[in-house]
Amino acid sequence: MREITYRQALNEALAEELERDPNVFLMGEEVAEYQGAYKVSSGLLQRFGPKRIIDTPISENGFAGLGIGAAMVGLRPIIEFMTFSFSLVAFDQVVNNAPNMFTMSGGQFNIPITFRGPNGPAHQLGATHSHAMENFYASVPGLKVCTPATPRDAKGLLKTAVRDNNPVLVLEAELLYSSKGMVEPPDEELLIPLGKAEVKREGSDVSVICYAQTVPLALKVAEQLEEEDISAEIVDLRSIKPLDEKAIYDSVAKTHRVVIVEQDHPFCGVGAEVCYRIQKNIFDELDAPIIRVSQEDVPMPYNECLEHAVLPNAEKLTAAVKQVCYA
Amino acid sequence: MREITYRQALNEALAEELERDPNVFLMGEEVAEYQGAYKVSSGLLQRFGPKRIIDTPISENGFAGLGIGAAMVGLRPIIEFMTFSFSLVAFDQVVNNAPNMFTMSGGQFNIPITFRGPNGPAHQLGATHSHAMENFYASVPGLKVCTPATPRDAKGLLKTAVRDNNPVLVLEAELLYSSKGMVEPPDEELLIPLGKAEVKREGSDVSVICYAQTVPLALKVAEQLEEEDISAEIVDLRSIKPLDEKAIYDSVAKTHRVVIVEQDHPFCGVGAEVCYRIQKNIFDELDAPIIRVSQEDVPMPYNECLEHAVLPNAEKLTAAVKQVCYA
Amino acid sequence: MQPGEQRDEVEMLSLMLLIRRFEERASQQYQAQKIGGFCHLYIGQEAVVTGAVAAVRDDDYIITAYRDHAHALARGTSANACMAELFGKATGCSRGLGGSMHFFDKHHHMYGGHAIVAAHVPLGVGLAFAIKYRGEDRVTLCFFGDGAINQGAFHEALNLAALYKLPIVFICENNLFAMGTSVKRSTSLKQIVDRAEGYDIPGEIVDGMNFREVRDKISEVVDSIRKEPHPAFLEARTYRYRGHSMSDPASYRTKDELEKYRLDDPITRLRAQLTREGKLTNEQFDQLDKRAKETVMAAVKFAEESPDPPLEKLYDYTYADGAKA
Amino acid sequence: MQPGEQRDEVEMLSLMLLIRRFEERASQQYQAQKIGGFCHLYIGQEAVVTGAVAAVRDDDYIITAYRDHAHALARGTSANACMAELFGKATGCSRGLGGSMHFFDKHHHMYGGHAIVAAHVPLGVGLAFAIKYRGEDRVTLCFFGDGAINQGAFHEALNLAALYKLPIVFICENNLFAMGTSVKRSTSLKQIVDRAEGYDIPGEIVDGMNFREVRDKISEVVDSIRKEPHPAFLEARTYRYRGHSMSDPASYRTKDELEKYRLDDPITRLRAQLTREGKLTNEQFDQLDKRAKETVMAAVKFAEESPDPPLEKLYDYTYADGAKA
Ligand SMILES: Cc1ncc(C[n+]2csc(CCOP(=O)(O)OP(=O)(O)O)c2C)c(N)n1
Ligand SMILES: Cc1ncc(C[n+]2csc(CCOP(=O)(O)OP(=O)(O)O)c2C)c(N)n1
Ligand SMILES: [Mg+2]
Ligand SMILES: [Mg+2]
Repeated sequence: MREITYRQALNEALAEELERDPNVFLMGEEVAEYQGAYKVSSGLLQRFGPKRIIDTPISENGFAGLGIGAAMVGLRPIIEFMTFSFSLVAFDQVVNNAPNMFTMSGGQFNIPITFRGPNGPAHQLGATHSHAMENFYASVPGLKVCTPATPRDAKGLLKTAVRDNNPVLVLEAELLYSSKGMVEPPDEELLIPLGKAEVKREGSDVSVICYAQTVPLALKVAEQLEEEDISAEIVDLRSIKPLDEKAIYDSVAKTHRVVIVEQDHPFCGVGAEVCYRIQKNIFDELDAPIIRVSQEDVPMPYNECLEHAVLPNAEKLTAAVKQVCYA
Repeated sequence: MREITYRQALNEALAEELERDPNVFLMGEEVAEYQGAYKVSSGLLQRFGPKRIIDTPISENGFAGLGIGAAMVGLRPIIEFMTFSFSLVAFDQVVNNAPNMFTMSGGQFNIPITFRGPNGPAHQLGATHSHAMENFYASVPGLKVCTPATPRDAKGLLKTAVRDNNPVLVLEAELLYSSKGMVEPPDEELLIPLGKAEVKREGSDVSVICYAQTVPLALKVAEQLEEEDISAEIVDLRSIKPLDEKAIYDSVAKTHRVVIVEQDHPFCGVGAEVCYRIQKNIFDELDAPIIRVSQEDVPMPYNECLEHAVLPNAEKLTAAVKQVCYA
Repeated sequence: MQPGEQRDEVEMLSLMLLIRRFEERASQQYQAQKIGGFCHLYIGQEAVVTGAVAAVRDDDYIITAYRDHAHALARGTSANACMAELFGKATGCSRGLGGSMHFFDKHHHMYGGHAIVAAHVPLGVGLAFAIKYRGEDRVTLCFFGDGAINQGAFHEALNLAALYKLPIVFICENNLFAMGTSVKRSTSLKQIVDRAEGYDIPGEIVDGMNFREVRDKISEVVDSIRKEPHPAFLEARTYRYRGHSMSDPASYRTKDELEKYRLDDPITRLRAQLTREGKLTNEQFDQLDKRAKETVMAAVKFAEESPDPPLEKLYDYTYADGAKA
Repeated sequence: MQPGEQRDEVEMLSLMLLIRRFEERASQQYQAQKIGGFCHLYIGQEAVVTGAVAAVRDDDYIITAYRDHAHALARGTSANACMAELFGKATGCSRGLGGSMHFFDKHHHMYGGHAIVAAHVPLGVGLAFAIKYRGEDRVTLCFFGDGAINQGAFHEALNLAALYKLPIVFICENNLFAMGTSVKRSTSLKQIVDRAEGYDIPGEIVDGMNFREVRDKISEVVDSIRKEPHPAFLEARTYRYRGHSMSDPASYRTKDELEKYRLDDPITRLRAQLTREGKLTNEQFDQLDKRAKETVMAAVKFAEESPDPPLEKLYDYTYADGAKA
């Protein structure tokens, strides 16, 4: 194991999959000559050449569709959205072509494509650039969605996504690109299965269910709560779809109290689905209502204080935990 | 009161609002000369002329944006999507421009626009044409979403939507276009507020929360259940956003058991949000877990039997009600 | 077909007849409610896809919009599989899951059948991308209607194809209408083909009612592409005799207009050419037509007797590895 | 401005100076972390918007992309309100809620500041639609970058504008790059203006470093539009001296290229023209520049001292009537 950044981890995953399989290529805006808007694809053009690392015009719908078409005949495209807010202009391709093809063709055409890029509010980018798209995409049958929070998960999930025979979205956390963590050395193959959550911290009083940018937030809050004698278990979903229900229920059966902390818009957000499943399947384990901490239900303001107030944050999460613990 | 169809009710609403306010215009594919793909705009071109009833090319993103621009300077566009599945190609305009403008401009530009058209699975149209978009759009801060189930609601909600100073989506139910119901005569102004649910049938054993196409389904099932001595209260949400929480809680406080029947994809669907709010706010009123009946989480197949199996249907709803009633 | 070889014209006529008879029968079965959903007929336009297919190899790629029955039949999908698909049966070319608008046939390199206007044009570009990526000498034929050219997807796709110099022929089947909207009410140009210039893509107009003209023009274009990959654009001027879909009375156009085009019928035309040249007798034609009708009747029977897709497999078509999300 | 009247050129020079000094200062304040998010500078391109604004009336509509500071300033939004917006303050032109990419000023008919590439082009067409709907003689100026022309939204918008004959000037600010991608790598055409032909929209190229040429060309186009509404397309060839945004070192282009354009600086050029014509002395120029710098310094002070938007109003900007969904 060695310590690398989330960005490096993604870069390694890309390089390893490009190396392994000549059908894999990376396409997107500024991925090649510019080395990636966020430098995730740094060095790849130099290493794999312009045939496989491909710059595009600003035509997300076009190149998302191009990728899906190429996948119909067995290529394995990795399509980068500079941020997932820009996937809104490609929404039809991602939602109506990629996931429906396998069904519509009666199983003849599967679409082994990966859509990836930073997702969710970054810092003061305003309403148009701050969407967290996980609830949208997880809602669509036929898509898979994962949301790594650590360098190790980023590498392992991205590699698995590229090898999956279905369309997978890897929603990266821009604010975590420079964060560091321990990851297996490059000669040890690291694949993390889709649909497996991970308990990032054990605890006994409350289950805090989180993913992506809210994982470090939850871990920080858990430490503070420890001082107040509240023991929080931190369950990182890692994949939104498939959802690891067992890991969730195991934790809830232990703590009987749940807070879900998510980065998306609240209405019909990921936490709503998780909550529904918990209450439906292990209603009797719950000692208190489930509470969610998410974005406030307003378009993201630019002003920094207001942005902070809209985002899930430590104050809100702490208050929520205390509320479910009646502390 | 007289009996008219849902289609006629919408047509009357359009005509009355066009008549009332010269800033209102209707734009979309085939709305004018063809009289509407589903004849909702029948006769309007003849009555209001081509300046106000406007045919477009197949450019949903373009004309949705055109409408938003026109709304910035005070026009009140009604934009028809031939079906809401086609709003996927206009998603960026509806999600990133319409609802964000008021915030981003610091309150200078509100967008008084109505997007309307049939939504949700119709009959054997297959995976690309069967999307129910309510959970997507309700998730977006700044949008309002309503889903009329009866001719009266269709007329009253559409008229209110056109007068609202914000972007409102009126998600019509294609399968109900020819259904009939009692509606106030044209000389009586009919406005139904957004955010008000309606109990369509009183009951005491279980609250069945529904909207749009699932309302007639729920009413039918309620009648059958009556014979088995289960008294179901049918709560028609009418608006998804704003959501009438009070009406929901009032019903649940009475019945203590809830089934939500919805037409959208299940993952992060409308029912998940409703469930979250119920358990959070009136947890102690619940005598059983909430159960949802929605589409199955698969792309819609063309085959009729399979389509029936994917949709919410009477068998599934009956079973769900019995399950929450432990009957 | 091998390179250089020409498809037999009598066979191609026979194919047009099969398409025509298939759709007439489909229309009837739709009215009898054996077929659900939307159903868009290609009757009148047969020379376009037949001419196109006659100009390419069996392993070239084709992709089209929702008016797709003919494209599958032309590619070699059996009438049985096509009719069964309309009936929603497990034996259909999309196993009964796609329906009229979503015909697929992997074996015959028919990549659909796509129901969102113009959304398949980027897919076509992707097929062409894969050809070039692998250094193959195939081409992609991407068909779409006149209504598709005002979608953003069309625009982005053409620019990408031109930029990357991909082996694709964009074939606009200009039947003058998108539902009830005539081209002049939808498109700010005198002729559609001019739009190709905006991407520096060579474009030409071809008489879509004339099998030979379509075939020859596409052969020429495809030859050039195989030598050095690049995109090309063809506007095929054609006409649909029926309404947009089964529910459209087509009252937006005159009987005269329709009659004018009927006189130019692609089947009648190729038949006349072949007869004039002594390659076909009336008896032979009648024989071909009889065979087409029989094939289609047999297809109806096949479709009727075929089973529905198994209900217990409902969840098996969502993810390729059968994983349930 | 009244019809026929010409804006004073010295004032326009002064405006360009204000824009330049404003952005230099913004750059510095960004580095000092007083400004958050993305920040895209217009330095080098000033003649485009200044020339454009000099050619239209105050009540004409303008709309642009995210490189928008200059457009607001040119329209008359105060340096105070602009700087305060960058600082995210309640006194900003968007009340601190929009930020650098989302400047709005209703009073000055500045309809934003839009951060999704090309997504505002349909909005511009909507503004023009409203003009025609109401029978007014205004025009809409819709600015966008060279990168925007490969988005579907651009394409659909141009076709709609042409079809409905709307009073709009599409102004492509071609600064040769979209982030690190040069036009020749993004666009399948030798010159951008040729794309206008694909919509039957008249197009012209104008030297975007030359205030007078921009003004005169747009005046001409706008005159013609006011007489009989129609769309027009202008490709303004220009250059941004800075990187795409504050975080871009712009290593994709050479120093030589930058220096070549700097020699053609729009401010230097107009200054030289006016000096040559005896309309401006060096002292007067220095005075103007000094005033611009002072205005900007005062704006920084104003922004610093302004309050944040009130936290308790967080929910008041979601729905126009204050309704909480
Ligand atoms: C994005 C989108 N918008 C609208 C529709 C509805 N629709 C289906 S076909 C059609 C007309 C298409 O006309 P054209 O492209 O000329 O093809 P043709 O039907 O003439 O073969 C329309 C509007 C759709 N399927 N997709
Ligand atoms: C749909 C979309 N895709 C990508 C981006 C990211 N992005 C912002 S600006 C930009 C380059 C635009 O270049 P151009 O249009 O030439 O304008 P310029 O920056 O040169 O003024 C890109 C790719 C975006 N904002 N929106
Ligand atoms: Mg057509
Ligand atoms: Mg540029």
